[in-house]
Amino acid sequence: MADAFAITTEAIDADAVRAAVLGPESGAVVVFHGTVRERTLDRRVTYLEYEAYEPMALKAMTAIADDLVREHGVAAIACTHRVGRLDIGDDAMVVAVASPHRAAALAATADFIARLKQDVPIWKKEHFVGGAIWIGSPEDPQGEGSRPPEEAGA
Amino acid sequence: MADAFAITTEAIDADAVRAAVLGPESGAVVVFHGTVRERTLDRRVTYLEYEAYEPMALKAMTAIADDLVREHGVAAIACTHRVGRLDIGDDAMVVAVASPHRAAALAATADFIARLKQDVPIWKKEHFVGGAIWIGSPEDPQGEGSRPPEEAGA
Amino acid sequence: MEVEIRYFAAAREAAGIEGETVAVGDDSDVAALLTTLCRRHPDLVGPAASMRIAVDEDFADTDTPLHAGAVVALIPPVGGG
Amino acid sequence: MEVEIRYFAAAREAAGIEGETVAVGDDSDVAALLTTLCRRHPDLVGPAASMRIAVDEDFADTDTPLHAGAVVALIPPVGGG
Repeated sequence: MADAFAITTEAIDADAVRAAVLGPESGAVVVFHGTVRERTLDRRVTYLEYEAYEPMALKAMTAIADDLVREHGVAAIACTHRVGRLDIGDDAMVVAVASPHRAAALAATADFIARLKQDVPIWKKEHFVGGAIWIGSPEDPQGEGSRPPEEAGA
Repeated sequence: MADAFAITTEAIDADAVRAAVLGPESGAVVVFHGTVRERTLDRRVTYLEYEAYEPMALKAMTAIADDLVREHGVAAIACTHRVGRLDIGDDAMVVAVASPHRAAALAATADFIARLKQDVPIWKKEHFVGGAIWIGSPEDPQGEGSRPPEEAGA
Repeated sequence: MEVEIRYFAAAREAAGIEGETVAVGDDSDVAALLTTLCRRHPDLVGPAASMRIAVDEDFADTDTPLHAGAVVALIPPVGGG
Repeated sequence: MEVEIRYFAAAREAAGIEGETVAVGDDSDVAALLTTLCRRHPDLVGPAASMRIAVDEDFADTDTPLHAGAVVALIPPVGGG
């Protein structure tokens, strides 16, 4: 079985992320793909660069997942995040959550992503026509509270 | 591209369901797998039989998805449901939702499944040690309001 | 006039068949048809209480009128997913 | 004593390096280290205001004490997913 949490420079194998959470009691499995999209706000994205503080990112993802397994009663959570240069349509992140019941699986998925975006040391530099910006930085018009985190794209 | 909605007697190809919703504006894609689990309540499941009123089921899934695309502003919804005999670990249903933003994708996934379980003519007969029962029928101890629908397993 | 009946799941098991063609009066509605079907298949009487009816692939009410060639399905409580 | 510094994202670009070893006083805390780092890399002064600091892979406060060999990372606002 694959590791539950991983950082990779290769294309993410979503089936492997899902396989890491499967078990006989899990009737509901959510697989979330965060994919590079062509446009954010009014900017036309050309490509993204992701960077991670790998050991701390893996430690933080594990801690968040442990919390959420307790909080939501889900069976297992796994996540692989890609780093390096990503093009439109590439998956930046795949999260899988397995649970006996679907409501808990969906809630844990939402919470995992929200907490990852808050506290896991992974950075995204968006390259667009006319410039580049670190997402979430003070210079980023979509970051720093300019819209609520739960509305942010993946 | 695969049809957005399908009923099949074969193992579900989740990648094909996901492929049916992908688009350049969709940064968030949720793939939900409803999988046959070994145990429901205190019953040890041996296998399941699913049956569908296929043309009406496809029509109902399409209508629900159209509603939810409008309601949640998601980009696309697809679903394949399997019928016939299913064993533990088989996927009974795969739903995919693509959206610019993850909150809408997760909410539309939850709503699609809830409405499918309410209004799409697909039936599940659970065979367990000592008997068999149509899920949701008056004889089913987990159906008919004995627990809230949002807590039901997939 | 004649209408086409489709039985599913518990309704199929109670009727013992997957479907049939049934003759009904020209002004029949869904309620009248159900009475006819329960007379033909007495085992349907119990399950019928929890069933919904679809006419031509849409859910119908008991007072929905029928037409010649209508496809009427007996829909026990559903349980997909 | 010496501590290991790791710069990421906007911090890496401002410092112009990925990491370095820095000598600090034995009683130094995170705040004292940051003052030293901003003196070495003036371009860090602006971005530093929005950064968090991790010591040995856990988020730390400005008054967290350092130890010899501590790995201190400058964490600009994150944006994974």
